Amino acid sequence: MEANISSKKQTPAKTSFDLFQFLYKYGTIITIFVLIAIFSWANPNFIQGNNIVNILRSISIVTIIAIGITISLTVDGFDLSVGSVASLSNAIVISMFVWFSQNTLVAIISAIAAALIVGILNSIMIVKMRIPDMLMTLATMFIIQGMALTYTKGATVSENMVMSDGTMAEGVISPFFAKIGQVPWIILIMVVVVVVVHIFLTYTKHGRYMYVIGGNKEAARLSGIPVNKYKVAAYLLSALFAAIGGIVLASRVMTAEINSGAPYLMDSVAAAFIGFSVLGAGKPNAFGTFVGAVLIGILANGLVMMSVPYYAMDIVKGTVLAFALAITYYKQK
Amino acid sequence: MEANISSKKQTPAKTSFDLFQFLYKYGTIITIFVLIAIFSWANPNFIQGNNIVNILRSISIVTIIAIGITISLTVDGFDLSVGSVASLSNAIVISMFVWFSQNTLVAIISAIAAALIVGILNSIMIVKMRIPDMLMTLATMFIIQGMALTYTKGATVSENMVMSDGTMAEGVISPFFAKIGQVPWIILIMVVVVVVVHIFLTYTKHGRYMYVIGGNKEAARLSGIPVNKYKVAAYLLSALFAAIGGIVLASRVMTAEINSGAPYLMDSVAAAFIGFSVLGAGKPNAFGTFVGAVLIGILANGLVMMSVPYYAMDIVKGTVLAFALAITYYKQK
Amino acid sequence: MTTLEMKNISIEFPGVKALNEVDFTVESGKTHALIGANGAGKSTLMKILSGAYDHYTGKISMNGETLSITSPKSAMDAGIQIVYQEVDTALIPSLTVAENIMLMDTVHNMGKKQWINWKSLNTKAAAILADMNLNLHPKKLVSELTLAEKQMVLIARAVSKECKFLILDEPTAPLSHTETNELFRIVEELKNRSVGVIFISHRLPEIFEICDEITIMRSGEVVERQKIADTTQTKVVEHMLGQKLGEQFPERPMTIGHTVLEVKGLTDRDKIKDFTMEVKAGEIVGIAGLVGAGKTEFCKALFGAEGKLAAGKVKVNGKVVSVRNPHQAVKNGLALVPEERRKEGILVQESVESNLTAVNLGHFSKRFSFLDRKKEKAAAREWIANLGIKTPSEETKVQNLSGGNQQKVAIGKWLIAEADVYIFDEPTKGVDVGAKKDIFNLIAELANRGKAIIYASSELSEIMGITHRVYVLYDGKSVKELETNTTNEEELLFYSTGGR
Amino acid sequence: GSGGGTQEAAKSNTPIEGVPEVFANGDQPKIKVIRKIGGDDHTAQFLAGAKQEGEALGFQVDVLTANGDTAKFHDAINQALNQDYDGFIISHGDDAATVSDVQKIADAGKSVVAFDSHADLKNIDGVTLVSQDDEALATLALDQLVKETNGEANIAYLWVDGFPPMVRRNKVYEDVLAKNPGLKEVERFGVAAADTSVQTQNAVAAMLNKYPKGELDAIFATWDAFAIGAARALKEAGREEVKIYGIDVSNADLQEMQREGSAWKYTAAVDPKVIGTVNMRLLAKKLAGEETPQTHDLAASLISQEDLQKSKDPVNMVNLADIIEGWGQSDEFEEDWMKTLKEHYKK
Ligand SMILES: Nc1ncnc2c1ncn2[C@@H]1O[C@H](COP(=O)(O)OP(=O)(O)OP(=O)(O)O)[C@@H](O)[C@H]1O
Ligand SMILES: Nc1ncnc2c1ncn2[C@@H]1O[C@H](COP(=O)(O)OP(=O)(O)OP(=O)(O)O)[C@@H](O)[C@H]1O
Ligand SMILES: [Mg+2]
Ligand SMILES: [Mg+2]
Repeated sequence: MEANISSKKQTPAKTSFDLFQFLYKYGTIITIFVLIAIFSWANPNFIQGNNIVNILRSISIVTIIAIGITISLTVDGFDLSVGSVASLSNAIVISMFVWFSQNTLVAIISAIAAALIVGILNSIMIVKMRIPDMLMTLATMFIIQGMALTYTKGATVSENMVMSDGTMAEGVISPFFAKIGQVPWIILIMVVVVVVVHIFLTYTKHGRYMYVIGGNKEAARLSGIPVNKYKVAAYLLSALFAAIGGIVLASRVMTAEINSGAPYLMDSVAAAFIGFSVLGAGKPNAFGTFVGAVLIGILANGLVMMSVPYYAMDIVKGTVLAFALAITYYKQK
Repeated sequence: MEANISSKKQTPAKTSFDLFQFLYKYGTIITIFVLIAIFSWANPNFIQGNNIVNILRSISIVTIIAIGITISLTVDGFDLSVGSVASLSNAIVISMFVWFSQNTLVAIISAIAAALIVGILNSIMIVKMRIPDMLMTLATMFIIQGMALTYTKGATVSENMVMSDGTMAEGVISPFFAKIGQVPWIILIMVVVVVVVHIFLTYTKHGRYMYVIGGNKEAARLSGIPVNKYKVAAYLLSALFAAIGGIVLASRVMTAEINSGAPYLMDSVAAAFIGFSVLGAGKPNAFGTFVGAVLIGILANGLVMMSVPYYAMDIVKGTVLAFALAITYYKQK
Repeated sequence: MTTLEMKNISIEFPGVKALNEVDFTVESGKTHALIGANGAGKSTLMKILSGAYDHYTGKISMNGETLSITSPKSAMDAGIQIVYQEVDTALIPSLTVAENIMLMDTVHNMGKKQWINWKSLNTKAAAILADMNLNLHPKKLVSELTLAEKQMVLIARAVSKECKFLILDEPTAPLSHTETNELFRIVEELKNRSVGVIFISHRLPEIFEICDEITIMRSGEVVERQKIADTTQTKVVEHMLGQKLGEQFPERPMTIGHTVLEVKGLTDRDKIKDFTMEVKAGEIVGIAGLVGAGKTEFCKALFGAEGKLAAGKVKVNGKVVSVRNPHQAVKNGLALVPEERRKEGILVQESVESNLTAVNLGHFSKRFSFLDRKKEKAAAREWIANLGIKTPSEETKVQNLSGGNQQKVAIGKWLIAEADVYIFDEPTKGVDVGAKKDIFNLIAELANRGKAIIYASSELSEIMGITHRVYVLYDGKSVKELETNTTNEEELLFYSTGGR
Repeated sequence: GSGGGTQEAAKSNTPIEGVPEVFANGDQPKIKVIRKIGGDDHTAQFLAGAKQEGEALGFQVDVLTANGDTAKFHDAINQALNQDYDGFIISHGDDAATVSDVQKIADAGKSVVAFDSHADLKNIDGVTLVSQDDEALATLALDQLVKETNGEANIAYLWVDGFPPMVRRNKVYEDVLAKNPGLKEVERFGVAAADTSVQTQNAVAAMLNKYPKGELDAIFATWDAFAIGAARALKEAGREEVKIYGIDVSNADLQEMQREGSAWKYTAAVDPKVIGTVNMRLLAKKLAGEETPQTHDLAASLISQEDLQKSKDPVNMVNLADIIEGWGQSDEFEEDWMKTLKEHYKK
């Protein structure tokens, strides 16, 4: 805690220190370039425009959800419920089309509204009841998962599905909505989300306040910053981006499967954490999160391309993650 | 005892404060009794000996793994890789019997050895490289998951399985090993693990050192405790208990399904965290973890008995978890 | 008699040469004062002696025998114990008082024994507490203790071990009079057991009360070593600062204006009962009281911190305002410089610049809340100069500044924010006399600019020196209102201790 | 499967006699097998079957499972489309987006065989949609249940909604219930998770307590993960008088069924390895430019405990063929030229 005491390992050796500083800042980005080089060498298709589009498309949803996690991290929170919120909003948006024949606007607004309710639930319990973030959002994760399941009765929602009364669902998904999940829109949405949140966190006072709260909640409170409001805002934003992720997912797969958002949790967490060190930020940040997602996306794509047996993919993914982490944190040794 | 020079804390508003203190200490246990009362009232079969055995059996593996997490929490660590370590040791122990016709001792030792290697990997990276626990064990989780998959080639290992060369696996699982996963042994193992770890953490100097490290790492270092050694030990123990969990699971199901240990992660984390407040400990502790597991187990069993639709089970489970958390943390308000 | 000698000690941190060829000698059975301005290097020197750093140069010896002190353990083996200035760095909040006291015993005296004997551990701890005449329950969790109590636990821990030399780094800063006297009693006793005590403090009177010898440091060097008997407080201060102090307190501002702040019947959930006061523009109003009287509680309640306000009316400039949380308080023109600055006043991980502008970011933003980074930087530079904050640049992280400079940052952010009412809670705690003077000047200047000031302190001399009026607080109640001109320290003390 | 063998030795200049032109000069087509669900035994055997058959035919086969992650599944398809694969086997693409993905593949002139996927796929030209005959599977098991209980029984139903095969099986179940008023469903449970069997085991254990001896006669399990969990629970509770009628089979299942006293009486199944094999053969025919049907249903068999227990040796997925006629040895779509090819590529 006290820098004065714990910094006893600082040695005056200047040059080597700088190398680590360099690796700390650029480790992730270097890893990305090394991976690109290796994969392209193994298979020139890798750096083709088409495949780059594939990679960007594949990380889009992860990135959007990870951006939500990043925002919760800035106020020193941690939102584990994003995966289930994405599932829920996926279910709601599709069901609005299919079950209730609503238009795109209503469908999207309903999904986002539901997510915001979750965000309010999370933030009230965390802020008012002082329940630790991880625990509370773990509980919320269970609850939302169950709610999404109950809402869809455990079934996959899709056009022309058989309803429980034996009739067929009559609604159709609007062609306009279907565009969202397609190139170039899906990539554009991701880019817009990253850029907007980056600007928000770096260049507005609200973003600065969030970092201040994350750095020292007590001091922030006594400086007159409405800490609770910003914490609530952070959880709402985190739920919002999870919902956007779920909506984009819905548009991409055009169905709502149970727990469809769950697999995004791990990758998103990894992306957000890898992002800490990117360019030496030392704190959660939108650009870093994007870079983290790119690293994960390149890895997944390249491994599939190199026909790594599917069951070995996790090993490589995990090892590279560990490697990036090692470079990142080695500087503190 | 003595003259009252530091009595400044004494405030007259005693009664309300004590109620919260009481709820904090006994909230979880009260919740358990309330649940038991409700379930028994709804269905008297619930408190029959048979069903209590069922509940204890069903929480046994969760508890053992959660005990491992508890130990990692005592040194202020967090081991996310326990689920995958359990999968791995499950796969190894069964394959030792089935593929290599080894005896029980060799099978168990191999599984534990593999888990300890994981523990060493975790702890070296965390202690030497200073990679944050959650991140490192997240990476390890991916890696071990992949390794377990690769080891079994993505298939379920069971007696008489068809090997890749088309022959049949000839090994059999020893009847002695099969006992481990059966009542009363499976329950006894859990009880022994809880008691031993409780005694270890509470009554040995090593346990206390771990708490000292978890409470204030810098102070522990300055008072001459070999912090790194104990951190390594904690991760080894955490891996060890995950391995025991995997072995008990193996004996209970007599096969090795892929990722069989993964689902235990969430419940174990929940159990360990719920355990923090039990009896006002305010820190991770073995007995509290057991109580947490009991809470989760009673909930799952009671809901099935009350024929709650399976998809609503998560809602109830999550809500009660949130409720227990709310009582627990309300005192800090 | 044992002599502990440090010779030619130097140490560097990135960018700072904290100690330069320092020689330091103490003898057992004596109390040796180590003093110096903030950042002079006292704590650093003592950290070296207690084994917290291993990258220093120089020699440490005991009775001429060279000691190799590179770890806390090697220091303890040599019989050197330390109680750190920042108590939280040495305590285990999640464990009990008894365990914290007996920590060294559990770590070093267990030998081959593996089992904790709870009964004997608790009894031993209780015995030590009894010996020190402290009323702390051994089984209480340290996380529930007050700062003073935590401090006592640490001292109890240090004396629980056989030690030849005990370092006390500003031990009295958080202690009350009674507790301080208790501590002095213990120090005396240790002295009689021929322990050498090294005593760091910014309170000169107490040094002259209990110390035998004194070493004075300035900017990483030792400038003087004397017998206490051979010197005076004024001379010591001169050595510390390298110049004469002059009048410590500034002129009191003379123009008192309209009533800015009115507090009626303020009551909080724990301690403060029915507090009524008012402060006029340009007036400095003191809140006096012993440690634990509730000064901090009052300041926080008035500022809406911790949401503990139960009843009462607060008017600012004649308008009733709601101060249920600090955000509202700030909006209504209140500013609080809290007592525990590391925990509550500053953002240690952020730059000086972010700290200074944190309160008033709105002032540094353009449309749509976008930050005006240029304006921010300019303001930060300006205020660093105005306040005389010693920092390499406005981008330095605040955690790398010395205590006094951190306090200046904590005050500075409110100066930028332009509040109407400034509440200072022990702003000079742990601050050297030079920096203290700067802080007094700042406060006086604020008053001159027509601000209303509340100054809470248990240092009666400061109250006497800077305020116009004083409210004396005893056990959460305002027991007396006094004009500073017509009172004296004795009278203040009389009411502070519950006299009627 | 015996995967992994490379066919470099096969490169020869002399054309292979008696095989379709595309294969004649020893070119090795590249096949991608992409399956959405994963992690279960069915997946492992399906993939092994496809890979083994493909490699026997001299193809280069890459397999991938998305482990239930739909978006990852589509990523994989799109990525594979970028690479130079000649044919695709798509498994469990039951969402609408699969239809457009497959359309894209078809438009690119590549061959596709789909298994247990979205029904609209059969409308795409050149695509064959293979399915397990879920109606037959459910009917086989349920008919047996009705026969043995004379249509009078309290049953527990282990089923999970949301997967097309499950929906089809459920339909049969509802019909059977309607036709047999004596059958009473007293309890249902089902959760599709990573630890389905253990969760089912715990749930059935709780259930048994609610229904003491005599109040529960049989369990109909629509998936072997349910059945094996239930079987273990019944064994633990000593309640093996309750009979299990299941669907699907694996090695572990066979072992459980064969155990003396096991509650699992019958299971209806299609050999998952054969599914992979047949899919690959259909794809090979497409590559060869031969006629293929738009849809194909794989025949189901009923495995009974009685037959298994007759065998002295432990029964597994391979030697099950000795007990169930035609098990694992389908010769559907196995053309003569395929045998020639296999002969050629055999070392
Ligand atoms: N870990 C560190 N890294 C960088 N600089 C440091 C570190 N520790 C101390 N310093 C610097 O060394 C100098 C001496 O600090 P030290 O804490 O010893 O002062 P001090 O005399 O104890 O002051 P105070 O009275 O404020 O406690 C200061 O300039 C401080 O900023
Ligand atoms: N966080 C807290 N929880 C419980 N009690 C507290 C807390 N903070 C302060 N107290 C108690 O409230 C009372 C008033 O303390 P306060 O800190 O206001 O005294 P003070 O006059 O400011 O003394 P000091 O000189 O130490 O600042 C004390 O009895 C103290 O122990
Ligand atoms: Mg100091
Ligand atoms: Mg105070």
